[in-house]
Amino acid sequence: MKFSYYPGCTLKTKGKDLDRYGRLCAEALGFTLQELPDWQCCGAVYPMAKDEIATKLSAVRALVSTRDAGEELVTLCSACHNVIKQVNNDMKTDADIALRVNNYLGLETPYHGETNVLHYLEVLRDRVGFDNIKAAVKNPLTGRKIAAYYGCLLLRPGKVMQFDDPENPTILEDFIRAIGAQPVAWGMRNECCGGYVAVEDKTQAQKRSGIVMEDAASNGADTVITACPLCLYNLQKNGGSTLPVVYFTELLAEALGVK
Amino acid sequence: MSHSNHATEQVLRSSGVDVRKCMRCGKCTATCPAFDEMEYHPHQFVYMVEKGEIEKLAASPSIYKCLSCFACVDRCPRGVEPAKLVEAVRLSVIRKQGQNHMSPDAIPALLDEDMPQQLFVTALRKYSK
Amino acid sequence: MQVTEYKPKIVAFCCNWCSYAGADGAGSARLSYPEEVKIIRVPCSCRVNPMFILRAFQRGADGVIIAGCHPGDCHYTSGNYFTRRRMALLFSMLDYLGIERERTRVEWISAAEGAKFSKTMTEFCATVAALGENKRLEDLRCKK
Amino acid sequence: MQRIGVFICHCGTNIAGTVDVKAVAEALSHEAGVVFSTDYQYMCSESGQQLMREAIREHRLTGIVVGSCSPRMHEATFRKAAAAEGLNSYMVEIANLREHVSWIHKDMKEATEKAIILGRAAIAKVHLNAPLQAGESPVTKRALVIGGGIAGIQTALDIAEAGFEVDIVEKSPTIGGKMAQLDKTFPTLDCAACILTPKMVDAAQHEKITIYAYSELEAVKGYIGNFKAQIRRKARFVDETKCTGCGICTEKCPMKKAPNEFNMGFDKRGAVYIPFAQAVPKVATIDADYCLMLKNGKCGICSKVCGAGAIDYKQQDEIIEREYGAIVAATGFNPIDAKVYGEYGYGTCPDVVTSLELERLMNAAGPTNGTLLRPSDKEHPHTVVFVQCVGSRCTETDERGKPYCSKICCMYTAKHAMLIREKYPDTDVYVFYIDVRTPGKNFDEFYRRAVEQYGVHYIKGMVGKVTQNGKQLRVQASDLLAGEQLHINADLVVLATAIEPDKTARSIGTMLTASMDTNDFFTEAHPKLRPVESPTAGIFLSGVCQGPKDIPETVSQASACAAKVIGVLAKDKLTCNPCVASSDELLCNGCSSCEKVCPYGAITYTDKEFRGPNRTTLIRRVASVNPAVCQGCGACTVACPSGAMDLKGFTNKQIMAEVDAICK
Repeated sequence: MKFSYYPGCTLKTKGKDLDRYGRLCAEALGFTLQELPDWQCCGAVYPMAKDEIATKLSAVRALVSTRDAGEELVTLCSACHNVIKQVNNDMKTDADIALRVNNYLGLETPYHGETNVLHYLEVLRDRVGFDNIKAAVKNPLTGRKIAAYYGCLLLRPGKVMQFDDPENPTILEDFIRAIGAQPVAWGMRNECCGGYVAVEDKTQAQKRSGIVMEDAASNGADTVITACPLCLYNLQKNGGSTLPVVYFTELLAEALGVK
Repeated sequence: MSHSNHATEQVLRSSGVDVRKCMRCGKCTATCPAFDEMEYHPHQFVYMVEKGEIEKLAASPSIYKCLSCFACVDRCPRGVEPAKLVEAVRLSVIRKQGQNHMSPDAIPALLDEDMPQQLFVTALRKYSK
Repeated sequence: MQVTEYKPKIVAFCCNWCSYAGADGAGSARLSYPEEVKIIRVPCSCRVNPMFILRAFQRGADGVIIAGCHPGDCHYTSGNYFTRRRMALLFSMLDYLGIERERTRVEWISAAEGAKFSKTMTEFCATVAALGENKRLEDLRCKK
Repeated sequence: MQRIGVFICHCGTNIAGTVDVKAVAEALSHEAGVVFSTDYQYMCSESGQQLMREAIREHRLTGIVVGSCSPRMHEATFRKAAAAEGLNSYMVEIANLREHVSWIHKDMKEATEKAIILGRAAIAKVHLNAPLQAGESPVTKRALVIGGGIAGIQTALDIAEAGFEVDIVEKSPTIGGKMAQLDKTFPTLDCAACILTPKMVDAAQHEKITIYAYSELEAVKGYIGNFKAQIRRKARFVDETKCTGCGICTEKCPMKKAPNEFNMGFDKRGAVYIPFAQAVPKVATIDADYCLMLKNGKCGICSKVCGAGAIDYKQQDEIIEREYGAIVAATGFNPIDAKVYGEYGYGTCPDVVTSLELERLMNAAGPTNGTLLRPSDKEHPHTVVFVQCVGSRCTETDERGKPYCSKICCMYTAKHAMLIREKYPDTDVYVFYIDVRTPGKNFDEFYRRAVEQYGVHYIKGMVGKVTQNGKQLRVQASDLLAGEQLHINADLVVLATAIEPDKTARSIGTMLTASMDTNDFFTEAHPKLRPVESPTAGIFLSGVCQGPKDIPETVSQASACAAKVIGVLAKDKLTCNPCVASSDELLCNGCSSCEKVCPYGAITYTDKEFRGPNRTTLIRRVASVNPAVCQGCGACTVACPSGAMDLKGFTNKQIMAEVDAICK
C-alpha cells in the first residue's frame, strides 16, 4: 500500500512527533507514505466563503499532484485534513469555485475533486484494519485508560468529512482498544478546544480547554490523545490540567514497539 | 422585511447561506462554544442578516470570537450554516483597507514557544487580509 | 382596404382534472387571455396523441399547447410523465420538420392556477403571433 | 346521421352580456346535422331542462350540444335530463361558453365568433358520439383492515356494526398498537388502556370481525369490489384455538433474556410470551430467535406445562387467501431511531430516553410499576428536561430528520410534564420548544394548565448538546427570550422524537398500488375533499399511515374511513365509468405496449382464436381491458402502435373532429 502524504507545516516544526511516529508506524504496519514534492501550507483553516479562491489554491495543488501521481492523499494533521477535504468537496460540488480555481491554475486537465483524501486514522481503520493492528501490537497498553479527543476538525462538517458519526464517533475508541488500552467514555470529546483564538484571547481558550480536560480527568482518563497539534497545544497549555496529552501516533508507536 | 442593501447581498453571496430557511429554533446558539464571548449569537447573525443589519454585526467583536468549530453547521436542523455568515461578515470588514483585526507585526508579541505554526497562520487568515 | 391584424390559431389540450379546471378558474377570476386559444378537453394530458398535434398543424393551427397536472399530481398518478417524454420526442421531430420549437409547448397548470393559465396562454399567443402563420405542415387541400 | 339539438344558455347576463347568444344559435343551426337550435335564459333551470326534453321528443334528437357554463358545473345535470327522455346521457356535449368565453373576453364580436367555433367543435364531436353503457361489477361484502392499532380497530368495529364482515391483519402477536403502550391520554388524562382494551375486546368478540394477529399481508390482486388477498399467518408455535392464555408457559420458560418490546426493551420477557395482560388474542407466542427448543432442540418445558396441549414446535407459516370488496390501510407509525441524534446522548447516556419510552416508565404496568425511576440507577429524577422537535421540521435535505411536524409531540410533552409535576412536585421540569402547537379542542387550555397550575418551565429555545456528567446529564441549551445559554444538570432527558410511517407501509402501498408521498405516508385522493380514500379505487386510509395525527383525530378518521368502506360494501354492484379504454382485437398485434403504461394494471393479454384464411384458425395474443379497473386516462391509446386501443367518450376520431372544427 502506497499513499501520497501531506504532512503540513506544523508537523515539520512543533508537531514533529505526530509526523515521526506516524511514519514509523506506517512502516511497521506495511504501508508507505510518499511525501508530496513541493507541498505548500494548506492555509491552516478552511476558507468558508464562496468568493475566497486564492486561499483554496494550495490545497488544490496538493490534490492535483496526488491525482497526477495516481494515488490517494493521506493527511495526519486534523486541520490540514479538514482544509484539504473541504476544498476537495468544493471542487467536486461547487461548479463556480471549481471553474474559478481551474481558470486560475491553468491546469492541463482541470481538477474536479477526483482525489480521494484519507486521514491516517481512516487508513488504519479501512485499509489496515484494527484487527490487524491488534495482531501487530507488541506492547499492548493494558490497563491504560485513554480519552480520545476528536475535537472539531476531524468530524465536522459531517456531510463533507464523512469520517465517522460526528456526534457519536467510535474510530479512536476502536483504535485505543486495538492497542490494548481501555477507552474512556466522555462527553466533551468533540467539543472545541478553543482553537485559534488562543492567540488573541487566552481566557476563551482556557475556558474551552479547561472544560475538555476536566471532563477527561473526571471520567478517569490517564492520557488524552489527539490528532491535532493545535488541540494538543491548547489542551496542554491552556487546559489547566496535568493530564498528559499526546498524539495518537505516539501511543501507536509505543504499542507497536517502534518508539 | 429588509431594506436589501449591497452589504447584505454581499454577505449572502459570499456565505452561500439561505437565511430564510431558519425556523428560529436556537439550536445553533444552544450548541455554540463561544456563546459567552459573543455579543450577537449565531441565531442573531441569521436573523440580523435577514433584516439587513450588517453594520451592527460588522462593528461587533462577535465576529472575531467564532471558533469555526462547525457545531452550528452540523446541528442545524434547517441546514442554515450560521458559521458561514459570521465568516462572511468578518471578511466584509477585513477586506477593507486598514481594517485588519490583527497585523502580522503584532504576532511576535503574542507568541509563546510551544505555539504551533497552524495557530498563528489560522489567526492571521481569520483576522487579516 | 383595412389590414386585418394577424391572429394565430391556437389549440390547447387541457387535462380534465387540473388544467381544464385551471382554465375555469381563470374564467371565474375574469383573467383574460386571447380568444385565439380554443380549448379541447381530454381526460389526461397523456391522452394527447402526437397525431392530434400533427393534425392541428395540418389543418392550419399556428400553435399547439398541452397543459396537464404538475408532475407528481397527475390524477392518474403517472400520465403527465408519459406526456412529458412523448412530447419531448415529438417536438424534436417537429423541429426537424421545420416547425419552430416555439409553436409547441407543454405546461403544468393546476386547478388552482387560473392566473398561471391566463399568463401562459397570453405569453404563448404572443410567441406564436411573433412567428407568424404556420405554413410548413399545412395541407393545402384543407384550404377553402 | 345524428339529429342534433343545440341549446345556448344566456346564464342571465353571464354569457349573454358578452356573447350574442341569438347569433350563436342562428349560426350553429346551419351546421350539418343540426335540426334544432335555440337559446334560453337559464338552461340549467327546471324550465330550461324541460325545454330540452321537449325538443328531444319533438325533434327526435339523437345528440345534444349545450353552450353553457363549464361541463365541470352542469354536464351531469344535462346528461340526467337527456336520460330522462330516453336519450343516452353520453350523447350530450358541452361547449364551455362562460368560463372559456364570456368571462374572459370583452369584445362581443370576438367572443361570439369564439363561441360559434366552440359550438362547432362540440357538434363535430357529438356526430361521432356513441351511446355508452356504464358497466357493473359485483362487490364482495367483506373488508380487509391492515393494522390492528386504534385506527384499524375503530374502522373494523364501525364496518362490522353496519353488518359487514371485516378481517383485521396485524403483524404483531396482539392488536392494540401504539395506544396500548401509552400511559395516559391528553387532554383528559384518562388511561389509555382503560379506553382501548374494551375496544380490543369488542373487536375480538364481534361476530363479524376476524382477527388475524401475528399475520402479514403477502399479496393483493384485483380491484374495487373484487380484491383477492393472501395473508401469511406466521407460525406462533402455539395453537391459537387451544391456548387459553393462562400464562403458565410464560412463567416457566427458562429463557428470560429476550428484550420486552412492549416495555421498549427496559425489561426482559421469556422466549414464549404474551405481550401484555390484556392482549387480544390472548394467546402465547414463541419467539424463535430465543426459544431453546426451536434453536437446538433442548428444553420443551412450555410444552410440558401446557395443560391445553397448545404448544406446537412444528407449526409452519400458513398462507390463506380471502376475498374483499374494500381494503383499509391502517399501518400506523413508529418513532424514528433517536440514535441518529448523538448530540442528545441517546444511546450513549442511559438516562436519555424517548417519549414513548417514558410512557412505559410511567405506566403502572410498565417495568417500574408506574414509579418514575431513571434507567441508569433506578433513582427518582429531580430535574427532567424535555426536548421538542427531535427530528421533526428539518429541512428537506436533512439526512437525520423529517421535514414535517409530527403534530402529537407538543401535547404529549405537556402531558408528561404535567403528570410528573403532579406525581412528584419536588421535580423541576423544563420543556425546550421552538413553537408550542396546540390546535385542538381543549388543547391550548391543557398546555396553559401545565405552565400555570403545574409550574412546568417552558423555555423558547433548543437543546444543543447533552453529555453525561457523573451521575447527571449536562444539558446545554439556549433560552432565546432571555438571550442566554443555559447549562442544566438534569437527571432525565426526554426526547420528543419525530414519528414516521411504519416500515411495512411502503411494501403494502406497492401491493395495493396506492400512492405514497416522499415520506412514505399514503396519499389521499383529495387533500381536502377525499381525505380518507386513496386515489386507487377501493383502498381507504385510516390513522397515521396518512399523516401524523393524535388519538381523537385518528378515531374520527377511522370512522370516516369506515363510512366510505360501508358505502362501497352496501352496494350490490358498482357502476363503472363508461369512458374507458377498449381494444379492437382485429387491430391489436399483442405487443404489450399498452400493458406497460397502464398505471392500474387494467390490461391483460389473452390468446384468442380468430378465423384465418381458407377456414384456418389463428391463435393471436390480444389485449383486453378490464372496464372495472380502467380509470380512463388514455395513456394506452397513445402507446398503442397499431391504433387498436381507443378511449370511449374521447376517441381519436372525436378529438380529431374537434381539432378540425377549431382549425377550420
